[in-house]
Amino acid sequence: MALRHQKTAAVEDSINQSLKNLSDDELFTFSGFDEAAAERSGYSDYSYWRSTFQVFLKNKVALSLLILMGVILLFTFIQPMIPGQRSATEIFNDASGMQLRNLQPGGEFWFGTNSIGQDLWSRVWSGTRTSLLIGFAVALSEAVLGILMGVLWGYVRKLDRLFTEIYNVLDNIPQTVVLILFSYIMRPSISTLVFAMCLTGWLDMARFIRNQILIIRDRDYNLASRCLGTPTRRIMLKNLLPYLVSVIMLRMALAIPAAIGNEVFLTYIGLGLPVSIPSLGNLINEGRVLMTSAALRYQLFFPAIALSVVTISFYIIGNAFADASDPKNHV
Amino acid sequence: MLKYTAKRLVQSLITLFIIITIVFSLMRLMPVEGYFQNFDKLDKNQIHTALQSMGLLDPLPIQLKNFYLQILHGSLGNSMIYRPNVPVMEIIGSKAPVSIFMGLASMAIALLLGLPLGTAMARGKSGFWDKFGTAFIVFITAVPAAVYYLLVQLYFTDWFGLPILFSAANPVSWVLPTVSLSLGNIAYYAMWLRRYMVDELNKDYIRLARAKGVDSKSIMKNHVFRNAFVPMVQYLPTSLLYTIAGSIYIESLYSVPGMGGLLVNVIQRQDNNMVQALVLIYSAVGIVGLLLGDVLMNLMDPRISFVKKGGAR
Amino acid sequence: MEQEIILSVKDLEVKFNLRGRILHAIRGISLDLYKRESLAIVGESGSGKSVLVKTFMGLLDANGTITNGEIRYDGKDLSKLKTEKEWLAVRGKEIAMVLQDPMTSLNPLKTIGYQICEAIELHQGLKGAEAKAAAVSILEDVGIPDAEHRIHQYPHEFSGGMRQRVVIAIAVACRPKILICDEPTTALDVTIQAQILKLLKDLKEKYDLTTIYITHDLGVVANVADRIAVMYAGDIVEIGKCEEVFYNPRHPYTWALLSSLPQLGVKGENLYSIKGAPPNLFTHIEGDAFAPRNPRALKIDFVKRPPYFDVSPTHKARTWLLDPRAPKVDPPEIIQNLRREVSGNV
Amino acid sequence: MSEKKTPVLEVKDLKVTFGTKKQKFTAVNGVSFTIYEGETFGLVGESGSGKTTIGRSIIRINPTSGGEILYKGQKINGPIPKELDRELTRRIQMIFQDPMASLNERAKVDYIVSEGLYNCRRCQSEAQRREEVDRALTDVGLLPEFASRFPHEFSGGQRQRIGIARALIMQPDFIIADEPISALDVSIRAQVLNLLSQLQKKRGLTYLFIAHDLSVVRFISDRIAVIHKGVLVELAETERLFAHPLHPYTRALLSAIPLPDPAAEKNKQLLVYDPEMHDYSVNQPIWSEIEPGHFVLANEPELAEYRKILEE
Amino acid sequence: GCGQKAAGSSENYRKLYSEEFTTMNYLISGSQTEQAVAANGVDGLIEYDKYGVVQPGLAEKWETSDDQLTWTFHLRKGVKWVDSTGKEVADVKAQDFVDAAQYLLTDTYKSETANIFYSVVKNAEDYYNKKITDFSQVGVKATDDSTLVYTLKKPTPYFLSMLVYVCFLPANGDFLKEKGANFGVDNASLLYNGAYLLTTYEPQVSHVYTKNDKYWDKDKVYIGTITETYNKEKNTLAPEMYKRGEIDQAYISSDILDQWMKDDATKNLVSPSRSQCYSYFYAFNFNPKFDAQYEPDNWTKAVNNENFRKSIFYGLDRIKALSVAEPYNPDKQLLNTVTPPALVDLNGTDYTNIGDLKAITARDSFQADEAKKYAEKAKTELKAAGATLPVKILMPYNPTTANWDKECQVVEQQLEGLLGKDYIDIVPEAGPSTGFLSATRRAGKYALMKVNFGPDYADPQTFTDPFQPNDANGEGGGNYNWPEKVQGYTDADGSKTYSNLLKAAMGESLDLSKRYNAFAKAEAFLINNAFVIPYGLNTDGYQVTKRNEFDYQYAPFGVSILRYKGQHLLEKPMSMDEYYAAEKKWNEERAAALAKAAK
Ligand SMILES: Nc1ncnc2c1ncn2[C@@H]1O[C@H](COP(=O)(O)OP(=O)(O)OP(=O)(O)O)[C@@H](O)[C@H]1O
Ligand SMILES: Nc1ncnc2c1ncn2[C@@H]1O[C@H](COP(=O)(O)OP(=O)(O)OP(=O)(O)O)[C@@H](O)[C@H]1O
Ligand SMILES: [Mg+2]
Ligand SMILES: [Mg+2]
Repeated sequence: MALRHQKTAAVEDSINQSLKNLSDDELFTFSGFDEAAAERSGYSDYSYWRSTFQVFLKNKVALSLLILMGVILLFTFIQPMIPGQRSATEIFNDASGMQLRNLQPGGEFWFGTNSIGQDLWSRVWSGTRTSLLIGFAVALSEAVLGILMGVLWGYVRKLDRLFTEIYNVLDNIPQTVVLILFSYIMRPSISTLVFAMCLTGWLDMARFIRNQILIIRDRDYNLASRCLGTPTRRIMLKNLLPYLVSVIMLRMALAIPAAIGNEVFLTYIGLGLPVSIPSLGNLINEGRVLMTSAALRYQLFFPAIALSVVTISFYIIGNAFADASDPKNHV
Repeated sequence: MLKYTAKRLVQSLITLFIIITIVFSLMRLMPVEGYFQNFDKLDKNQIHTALQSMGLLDPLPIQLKNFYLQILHGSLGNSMIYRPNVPVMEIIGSKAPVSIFMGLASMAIALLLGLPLGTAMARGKSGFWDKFGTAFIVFITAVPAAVYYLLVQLYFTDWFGLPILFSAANPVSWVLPTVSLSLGNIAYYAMWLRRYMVDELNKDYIRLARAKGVDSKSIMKNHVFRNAFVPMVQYLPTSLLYTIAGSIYIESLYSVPGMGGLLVNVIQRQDNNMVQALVLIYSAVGIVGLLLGDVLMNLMDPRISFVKKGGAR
Repeated sequence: MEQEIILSVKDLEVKFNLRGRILHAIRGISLDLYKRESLAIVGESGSGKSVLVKTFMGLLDANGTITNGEIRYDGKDLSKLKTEKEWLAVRGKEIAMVLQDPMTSLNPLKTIGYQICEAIELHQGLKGAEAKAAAVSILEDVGIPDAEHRIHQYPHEFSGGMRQRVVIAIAVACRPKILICDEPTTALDVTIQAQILKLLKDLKEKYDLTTIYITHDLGVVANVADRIAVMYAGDIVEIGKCEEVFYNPRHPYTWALLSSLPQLGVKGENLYSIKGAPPNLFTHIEGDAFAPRNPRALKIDFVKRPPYFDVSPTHKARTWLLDPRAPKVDPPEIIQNLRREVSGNV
Repeated sequence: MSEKKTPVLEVKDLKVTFGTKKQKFTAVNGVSFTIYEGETFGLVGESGSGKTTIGRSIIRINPTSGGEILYKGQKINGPIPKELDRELTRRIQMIFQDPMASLNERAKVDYIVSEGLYNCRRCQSEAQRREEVDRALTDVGLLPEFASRFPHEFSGGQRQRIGIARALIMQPDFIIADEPISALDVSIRAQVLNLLSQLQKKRGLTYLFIAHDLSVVRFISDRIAVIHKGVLVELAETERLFAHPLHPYTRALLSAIPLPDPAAEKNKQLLVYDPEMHDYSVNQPIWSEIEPGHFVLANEPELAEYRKILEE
Repeated sequence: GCGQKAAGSSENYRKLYSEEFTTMNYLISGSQTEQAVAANGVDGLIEYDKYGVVQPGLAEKWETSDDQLTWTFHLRKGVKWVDSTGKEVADVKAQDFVDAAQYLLTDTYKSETANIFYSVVKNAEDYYNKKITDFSQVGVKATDDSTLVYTLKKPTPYFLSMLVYVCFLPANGDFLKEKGANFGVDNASLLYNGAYLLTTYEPQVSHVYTKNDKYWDKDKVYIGTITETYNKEKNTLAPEMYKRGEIDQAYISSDILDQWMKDDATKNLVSPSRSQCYSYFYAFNFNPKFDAQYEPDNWTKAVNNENFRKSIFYGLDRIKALSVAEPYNPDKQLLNTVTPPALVDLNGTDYTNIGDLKAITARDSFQADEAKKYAEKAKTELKAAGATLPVKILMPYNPTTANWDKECQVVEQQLEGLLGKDYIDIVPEAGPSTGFLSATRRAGKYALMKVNFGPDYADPQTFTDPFQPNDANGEGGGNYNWPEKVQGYTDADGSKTYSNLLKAAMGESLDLSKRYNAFAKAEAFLINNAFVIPYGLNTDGYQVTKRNEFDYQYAPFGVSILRYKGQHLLEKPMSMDEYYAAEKKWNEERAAALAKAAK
C-alpha cells in the first residue's frame, strides 16, 4: 500500500473540492455508491523492483558506497587505457639504468614504487582489478552452482540424504589439498585460483539455500502450485527462487570480499597468484613483510586500504540491498 | 536420544570413510618430488627404493587396503616427511594441548567480550555501542587478519613491553596471541548475538514480559539473552575447531607450537600419513562437534528433541 | 447509575513514523472506562484496537508516539510518562494484559512456574517457596489440573488452551486493577474459547477486575461485554451498552458489521458484505472514514468529520445520519430482528 | 436434497499416518463419507482433528496409508496413471486457509491465476490466456486490471478471491475449501462466502468445506460431518444436525458457538465433552446410520439411547 | 675481525629459525638445515680450518696407497660418545664408521646421501642395490679400534674432501641397532662426539646447543650456547627483535635494507652475508618438451642457432637482475663461470683462473653492442631457417622462491628492451610450488631458465654433473639442459664435442693440473658457445649478526660452514666497511694458507 495512485488521488481531490462548496441541504443528501470504486479504494499500483530501488536509494551510505564502487570498478577497467598511466608490471629505472626502488609516494609515483621499481599506483589498481575479477567470478559461479544444488537439495526430498552426504564429505576435504593439486596440474593462475575456490566454495551457498528452501518448501502457496500440477522445475523457478533473491544477493555481495580475503590467505600459504599478476592478495602479502619499517609501510597500506574499501562497500551494499529487496520493508 | 546418537555416529563413520578415501586418493596424485627434500641430488635408484619402501608404488587399492588395516590395528602410522618415523599421534599429541588451551582461552575471551558487546548493540540499536560494535565488526571483516594480527603484535608488544614471541613458561606471552585469536570471534559472536537478540526482542513473549512489568534489564537477562544464545550454541563446538585449525597466522607470528598450520604444512610437504591422520581427526572432531552442538542445543532448548528429526534451520 | 471512572482517555492521537511517512493509527479518541465494568472493543483488523490499549501500558512500538490527548489513571496522565521506571509502577501492577496468541506469548525456554513466579515476585512481593505456592494456586484458579507438577513443565508441553490459561494466570498473578485481553481467544477452538471466556468472567468477579476485551468476534462480545466500543480507522465510531449496540445500532459501520453475520444469512442467498477495504491511514482522512464504503453515505460525509451524537446517555455514535438535518435512515431490516434470527434458530 | 444423488467423491475407511515406523502418528483413522454432486459438504472439528489432512489426502498431497478414495467411482489414492493424475488436477481443486500464505508473493496476479493454464496447456495463444484470466478475475468480482499487481497490494478478501480464481480457471467440478474464511476479518468473510455460493449455483460445483466455525458451516453446508481426533463422530444434514445433535462431542461443540446476541449469550449452557464418558470397554463403537442420512459413532447401548432422543 | 670478545664459553648466541628439522638422522637426511645438528654434534675424520685447509679431525693422520685406491686412517684415541645430557656412553672406534656406512647403505632407511658414498666406495652401490649381501665386501673396514680403511672404486683425487660430508660420519653401532629407524628423530636418539650437544629440542619452539664438556678439542669452542627460536615469520619479525635486543642475528631483506642503512642507529650494523660455493646460471634448453602454445619447434630452431644464443648471452644484464635481491653490491655476487670460485685451487691458483676459464672470469658477459650484433645476425639466419619471430622464450620460476618472480620480470623487460620485442618474447611463467623441478626443468618444460647447482665434493667434476650426457638407456646423465642434443658441435668420432671433452677430463685422475685444465676447457666450451649463461653466487643477503663471518670452518661444500666450533662472537655487528675489510684480509690470508698447505 505504498503511494496512492496519483491519478486516483487527483480525482478524489477534485471531488472533495467540489463537495466543499455545497450547501447544508445538499450536503445531507446521499452521495450514491460506486461498488467498483469501493473495490479499488485504499490500494495503489506497485512494482516490486521499483520499490526495492526506492528503498535502496533511501539508504544514503549504501548509495554513496555503490557509486564509489561503480567509480572504482569503472576506473579499474579504464585505468590502463588512460594516457599517462604506467603499466603495473613495468620496472622503472633512473637515469643510470638502476631501478627506482622503494620510492616514497609523491608527485611522480602517487603511491610510490615497490622494491623493484614498479609503480604501486598502477599495481594497486591492477590488483584491485584482478581481485575483483576473482571475486566476481567466484561469487557468480558459487551462486550458480550453489543455488542449483541448494534448490535441488532442499526441494527434492529424495535427494536430501545423498546431498547431505556429499556435503559432509566435500566440506571436510581440506581446500589446501585441492588447491595444491590444482596448482600442480594447472599452474598458479587466476583461473586455477577461481576454479579451486569454486570447487568447494559453492557448498556453503548450497547449504544455505537448502535451509531456506526447507523453510518455505511446504508453505501453502507451494502446495497450491502442486495442486495445480505445476512441474517441479517451474516451482523452483517461480515460487522458490524469487523468495531468495534478497538473501542470495546478500550472500553474493559477501562472497566477493570473502573470495578476495581467501586469496590473501592462499597467497600467504604460498598458493596465490604470481607477482607478475598483481592482486590485492600478493600486494598485501608483499607489503606485510615491510610492516616493521615505518617508511615502507605505505606498500602495505595502499593495497590494504583498497581491500578494505572493497570489502566494506560490498558488505554494506549487500546488506542494504537485502533489506531493500524484502517486501516487508516496502511499506 | 542414545539411540539417535548411536545412529548418527554410525552414519558419521561412513562419511569419515568416504572422506578419508578421497583424501587418500588425492594425495597419491601429488608429484613424487614432494616426498624428497633432496630430490635433485638423488639417483633413480634411491628414488625408486624410497618410493617402494613408503609403499607408494603399490596399486592404489592395495595402498588403501593397507591403510585401513593399519587403522583397524589402532595406528595412524608414522610421519613420513614432517618428522620421519615419529608416530603421528605423538606429533599431534605434543601440539594439541597448546592449541586446545589457546583455542579455549580465546573462545572464553570471545564469549566474555563478544556477548556483552552483542547485547549492548541489541539494546541500544543505533546507540553508541551499536555504532562502536558495527565499526569493530566492519574493521575485522574488512582488514585481512594477516595484517591486523601483525599490527597488534608489533604495537602492543612495544606499548606494554610484552615479549614478541610466545613462550610456554611465560604466562604474559600468552596474552597477545590469545587475544588476537579471539578478535575475529568477538566480532562474529557480537554480530550474531545482536541479530538473534533483535529477532527475539520482537517476539510476543517479550511483549508479555514487558506487560507483566518486568524491567528491561531483567528482560534482556532472563528472556532475550538466553533465547538468542540458543541458536549460537549449536555452532560453538565447530567454532572452537575452526579457531584451533585456523590459528595459522597467530601461530606463525608468535611461534606458538600449536597445530594451527599443521594441516597446511603437511599437505605442502606431502606427508601423506600426517595428512590422512589430521583429516581423519579434524573430520571426526567436526562431525562430533556438530553432534555436540545439537546436544548442547537440546540441553538449552527443551523444545528440541532428538526423537523428532531435526527440522529446518 | 453513576459509575466511578477508573481510566479516562481524552482526544488521544497516536502516530507512527514509518520510514519517514506518518501513519495516523489513533485519530482523536475519547473514552471513559468505569470501574468493574467489562468493555469490549470491536472493529476490523488494523482499526487501531491494539494500539489504543498499548498506550495504556506504554507498550507502543518505538516508532509510535502519542501526539495529542491524555490518559488519566489514578490521578496521573499516562500519556506523559516517559521513563521505564515510571511505567513499571503501572505495568502489571495496575494494568495487565493477555495477548492474542498463546503459542507465542510464553517464553519457550522457561518453565511455566518461572514465568508465573516472575509476575508474583514483582507484584505480590512474595519470594521463593511462597511465590511458588501462589503460582500453584493461581494455576488451579485458571483450571489447570495437577498444577503442583505442571509448573515445572515448559510451554511446549501444554496445549493451546492450557497455554492461554497460563497467560491469563500470569496476568492475574500481577493483581492488576485493569485487565486488558487483546483477542484472548481468536487462536482457540470454539469449545475451548467458551471455557476461557467463562474463566475470564469468573476471575473478573473473584479479583474484582475492570476488563477490556478486544475482539472482532461479535459472539464473544455478546458474551462478555457490558459496554461495546466499535472502532473504525483509528476512531471509536459508536459506543454504548451491550444491548444498545446490538439491538439499536446507529452507525452504518456497526450496521454493516452486524449485517454480515452468517447467522443472519439465509441459505442460498447472499450474505450482506462490506465492499472495499479500510482507508489508508497514511493519507489524511477527510470527513467520515467509512464513507467510501458506505452505501448510505451522505455528501457531507466526504467533507466533514461527524461529531458524536448522543443516542442515549450511555450510547453515542459518530455519524451525520444522527444529525437532525439528515434524512431519516433506519437500520437495515435484517439486524432489526437480530434477536429472533440468532436465538430462534438454536 | 434431490432424490437421485450422484456420488462425486467417496471416502472409504480412510487412514492417514505420519512419521516413520517407530514414531507413527495416526491423524485420520477409518473415516468414511460420501459427497454428492452439487452439494456442499461441511467438515468441522477442533484444531488438529485431521480436517486438513483429509482434504490434502483427497488432493493427493498427503499419501494415504489405508482405505480408498473414489472420485466418480475411480480410485484416486495410491499410485495412479499419469493420465488420471492430469485429469484429477483439473477436476479437483483446493482453496487454502490463509490468503496471505497461499499466494506467491513474488508473482503477479496474472501468473498466479494462469499457473494452472500453463500446466495443462489448455491455452494456445497468449491472447487466449489473457482472456481466460480476465474472465476468471471478473468471475470472482475482481477488476481485470488487477492482473498486473502483486498479491500484497490486496486486502484479505480480495486475496482469497484471487485464490478462488486460480482454482476456478481449471474449471474443476470439485473444490476443497480448507477453512477459506477463518483467517479473514468478519467484515470480509461475507464477500468470500457469497462468492462461493454464487459460483456453486452458476457452475454446479461440489464443495468439501472445512471449517471450525459452526455458524459459517451452517450457513453454507448441506450436510455436515463432525470429526474428533481423526475419527468421524457424526454426520447429518445441516438442520438435522443442529436440531438433533446426538454425539456428546457434537453437542458440546454446538453449545459452545458464541452467539452475537447478548441476551442469548448470557444464559447459555456450556456442555463439556469428556471422551472418558464413553464406556467402550465391552462394546466397540461403530459408524452407523441411525436414521436416513444421519450417521453417528456409537456402540449399541449408546445407539439405543440416541434413538430414544430422536423419538422424543 | 674487530672488537672480538674475549674468548669465553659462557657466551650465548641467539637467533630465529623458520624451518624445523624433520629429522636429525644425519645418515639419512640430504637437507642442509637438518645436517646442522650433525655438523656441530658429530665430528668426522677430518675438518677444515677457516681458510679451507684440511685439518685432522677424529683421524690424527692418514695415508693412501700408491694406486690411490686404499685410504687408511688412524683415529684419535679417547674420544667419547655422549648423549644429549652429556653422559658418556661409549668410546668412538673405527667400527663406528663401518656401522654407520652399513646403516647408510641399508635401502629401507632411504638415505638421501647414500649415492654420494657409493659413488666412490668399492662395492657400496652393489650392496645398496642388494646385488651383494655380505657387507664385508664393501670398501670400508675397521682393522682395529683405531684404524679405518676405505677401498675405492677408482682413484678419486677429491676423496678427502668428501669426508666432511654427513654420509661419512661415524655413529655408534649398538646405538644404531637399538634405535633403528628411530635414530635421530630427536636430540635424545642421537649420540654426540662433537663440539656441541643439542640439549634442548622442542620442535617448532626452540633448539639449544650447549658446549660439549667431554669434547676432545673443547679449547677451540668459544660460544657456550646457541639458542635458536622458531618463528615462521622470521623475515618479518627478526629485524624488529634484533632492535629490541631479543636476538643476535637477523637477515635484512633487500626491501627494508634502505631503511636500515638510512637510520643512524642501524646503518653500521648491517653487512652482507658470505656467499656460498653455489652456482646459479641460465640454461638454454636443447630438449624442449613444453606445450605447443610456447612453440617448442620454433625454440628448437632458435636455440640451435649460435648467434641467437649469443645475443642473449651478451644481452643479459646480470647486474641489473641480481640487484633485485642484492641492490647494494650486486657485482659482488656476479659469477662468470659455472663453477664458483674457492672450490678448488691448483697450488693457490683458483680453478676459475685456470686455463680457458681465466679469460672468462676476467670479463662481464653483458655487452649490449655485441648482443645487438648477434641479434641482427640471428634474425636473418632464423628467418632463413623458417623460424618465426619473435621467438617465444618460456621462462618458468618458482613462485615460492623469494624474489625470483621479480627477477624474471626484470630480465624480461631488460632483454626485450635491449633486443627488441620483435625478436624475442620472454614469457615468465609461475611453476607449481610443489614438485617445481619435476614439472619444469626435469621435464624439459622451459626454454631459458635460471637453474642452480651445488657441489658435492671438492673437484671440478662435480659441476659437470648437470651436463653429463645420458648413457645408452637415456639414463644417468644430468637433467638440466641436455647439451648432447644440440645440433652440430660434433667431433670426427661422431660424438659430441662436449662429451669428448668431459670424457678426457674425467679420465685424468692422477695429475691434478692436467685434470683441472681439462675440466676448465670443457666448462669454457659450454660458456663460449653460449650453452649456458653463468650468473651468480648464492648468498643470504644482508644481515645484522654478532657472529664473526670469517672465522668459521670453511669448505666449499658440505656441512663445515654450519659449525660453530672455532667461532667467536662480536661485541657489535660488523658494518659494511668492516666486512669488506675483513673479507679482503681473509682472502689474502687464505691464499697464503693454501700456498703453504700445498707445499
Ligand atoms: N509499530 C508500528 N509501526 C507502524 N504502524 C503500526 C505499528 N503498529 C501498528 N501500526 C498500524 O496501526 C494501525 C492499527 O494497528 P492495530 O494493531 O492497533 O490494529 P488492530 O485493530 O489491533 O488489528 P488486529 O485486529 O489485526 O489486531 C494498523 O494500520 C497498523 O498497521
Ligand atoms: N506433515 C505432517 N507430519 C506430521 N504430523 C502432521 C502432519 N500434518 C498434520 N499432522 C498432524 O496431524 C493431525 C491432524 O492435522 P490437520 O492439519 O489435519 O488438523 P486440522 O483439523 O486441519 O487442524 P486445524 O484446524 O488446526 O487446521 C495434527 O495433530 C497434526 O499435528
Ligand atoms: Mg490487534
Ligand atoms: Mg487445518
